Amino acid sequence: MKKVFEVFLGILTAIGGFVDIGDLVANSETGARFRMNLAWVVVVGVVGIVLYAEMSGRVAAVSKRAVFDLVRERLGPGVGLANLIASFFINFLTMTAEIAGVAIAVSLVVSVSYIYLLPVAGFFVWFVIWRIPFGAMEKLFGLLGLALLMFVVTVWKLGPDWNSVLHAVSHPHIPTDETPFTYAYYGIALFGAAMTPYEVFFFSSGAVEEKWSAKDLMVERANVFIGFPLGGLLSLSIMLGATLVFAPRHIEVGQLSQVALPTAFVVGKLGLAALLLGIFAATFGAALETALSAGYTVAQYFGWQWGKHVRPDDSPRFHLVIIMSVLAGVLFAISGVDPVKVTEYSIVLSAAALPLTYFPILVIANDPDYVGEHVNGRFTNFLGFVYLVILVLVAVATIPLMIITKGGA
Amino acid sequence: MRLSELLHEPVFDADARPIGRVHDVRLVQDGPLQGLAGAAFRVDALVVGRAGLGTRLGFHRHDMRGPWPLKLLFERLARKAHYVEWKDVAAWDDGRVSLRVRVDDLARLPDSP
Amino acid sequence: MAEGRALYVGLKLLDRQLVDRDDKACGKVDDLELEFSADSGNLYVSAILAGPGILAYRMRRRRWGRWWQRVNEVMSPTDGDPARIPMSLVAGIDDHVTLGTQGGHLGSMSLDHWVREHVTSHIPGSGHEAE
Amino acid sequence: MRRVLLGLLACGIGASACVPHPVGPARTYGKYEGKAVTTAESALSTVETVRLAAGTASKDHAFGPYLSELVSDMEESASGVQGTFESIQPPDERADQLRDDLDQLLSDVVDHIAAVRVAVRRGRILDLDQAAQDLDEDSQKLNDFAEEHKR
Repeated sequence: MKKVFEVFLGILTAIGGFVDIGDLVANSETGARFRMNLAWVVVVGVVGIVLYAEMSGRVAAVSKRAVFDLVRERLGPGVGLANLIASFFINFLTMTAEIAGVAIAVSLVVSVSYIYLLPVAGFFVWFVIWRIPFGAMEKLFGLLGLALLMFVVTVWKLGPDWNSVLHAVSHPHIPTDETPFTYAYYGIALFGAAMTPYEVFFFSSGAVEEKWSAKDLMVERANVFIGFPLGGLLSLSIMLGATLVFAPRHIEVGQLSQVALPTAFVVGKLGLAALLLGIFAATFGAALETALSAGYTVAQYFGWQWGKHVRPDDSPRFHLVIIMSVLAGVLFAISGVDPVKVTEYSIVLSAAALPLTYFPILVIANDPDYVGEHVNGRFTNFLGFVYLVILVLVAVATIPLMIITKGGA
Repeated sequence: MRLSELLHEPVFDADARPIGRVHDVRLVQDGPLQGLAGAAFRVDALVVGRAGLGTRLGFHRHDMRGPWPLKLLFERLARKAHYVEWKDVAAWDDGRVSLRVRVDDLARLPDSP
Repeated sequence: MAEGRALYVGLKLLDRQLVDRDDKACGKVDDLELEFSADSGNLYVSAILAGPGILAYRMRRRRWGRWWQRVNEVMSPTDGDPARIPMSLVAGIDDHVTLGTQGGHLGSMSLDHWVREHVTSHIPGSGHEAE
Repeated sequence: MRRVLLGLLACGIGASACVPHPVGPARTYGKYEGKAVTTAESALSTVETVRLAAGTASKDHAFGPYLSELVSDMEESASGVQGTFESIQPPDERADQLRDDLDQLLSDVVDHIAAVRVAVRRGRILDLDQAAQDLDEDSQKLNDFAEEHKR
């Protein structure tokens, strides 16, 4: 019975934890601009993150090794270091966006400019990592994140014609006032939002630290196979809400405050309050995960002691990296960058950097030296290779598309 | 001296023909007793050529089966590697490794260490 | 002499995690020291080298590497090369390298001490676990 | 090491891209007109957002702090859009005329959104209706402008 409860709780937190600022922004923007014509990308992205998270969770549980430990060992120190710098920088952008998301969510309730709330948000993110029992926090924020289901309520209240929605999703086309380049660029943004690499750094490091073993694979798979697709449905409901409310009014989404407007419009005050709580919880949870990931990646590359359960005195360098990252992220956000733009670039660059960490995981998931009998099956390997090809194509296309579209303008 | 100084060194055969760089080193633990871990590790052979990434990723081993397109690619790279036993090394100095045998007499990379 | 265990060093030893007697992570196998034996003429691994200077040196940043090593030697409480871990201190080699000693004095840990002494220990609560 | 440098370079490009930058110059009337249409569409988006917000407020579907932050965000966006447009050099006299027309429209939009913000902050729903009516007109004008100059 305890096991069933654990699996159930895991799935719930996986749903709430799936959506972060990247998904909120990308799905609202694309819904408003492209209607449901990019919905298929979310499906491709969810299958990708399920595949990737399952492999890295399995590798972590069986070999007791986290992603960046393996990256350096398999790719060598040079390529490993280039990989570390790229991954660290992109994770930093994501963390900055999440901290800004926390500050904005609070600013929408207390009506103080989010700029003043940024240092407070950053402080609490650090404080939770430094002092607060983390397991409980993770579950709490995962569950509070379920308030984002208000997006589903919004869509249900809007009552679209489901047949035409299904038709639009399954017959995508490039809208007449968009170019193939902007279509592809926003497709990559959505893909990167669904397949964020920090989730995998965090997931695999957590599995190593919680001393998962092959026995825990059942729970891990339930979280991934059920939780992530449900999280993907939540993402699609954000997109559909934007399609129904924003697109007919020619509204472009450029501010996080706009994301909550469809819910306020159709559901009302209570719905809006719940949604803002959900956005706060989802971004705060993701801010914790990205801040920890900053420490994980560096510490695992250099072989330092790391972990959220280790005393700071026993892992000073790991904690120093986190402190410096959060501080730099807050300063970067205060400097006047547009949080929505930071989010966009973080998800697009995430997509471009995916092969760097995905490739070693795919190789190791085939290596009996690491995972013994738990190597990839034929089907997983087929999908795994197809995704490797997709990820490489995306990585090659990203920077040119970014230049051609001037960042999706 | 350091292992990293041996890695990436260019290798020349008995006729002074270049045959590639050192990509990996095979160690055998059969030296004199050293302490807690047992016998000392002896440098037994060099992997020379373009095997770098292939062996580093483990694709030359038969128990690494998938994904087959990667396996095919990296196996092919690994097959281009030469296997040089340390006893065939004449000298290691001036940033180069010289062999006392000719390239045609060298073995291919064995399947497992 | 019987044929002992054989391994490819790049695959099974370089870049592996170093763990001390108390299960604490203390750096990576950044490089190995090789030494010719006087009697047999064989080339043997005599020590594991670990530390940022060693890594920089291995990655062909030799001047950085030497500079780091010098800083390390100044900061190190013990005499001798702090980055050098003689093979006699190695207790086991599997997917990580276990040392039969405490990692605190290793060259790869000097930055750890510095950060603890000058930064993290000044923040309240550094001695508590988060749970 | 070259890879590391390339990585750093990519990071630099990424970071600089996050900072808002002005639009490039327009050398022909056609180019200028294109930028004017994009500007009108962006302004339309803020106007429509505020109208939707006003509709939400009149149904009592949202609380004050949220509305006031949302409307100030839109006010900032609208004046940002106007500032960017003004910074583009018009290439000829025909473009000067276009610039004056749209600039007037944009000024109205910013003023009317500001009026909505004031009404929301003071909790006056009636004033809000009045200000929102002005925005209905702005919306129509921006729409017409975009349609007329779209090619």
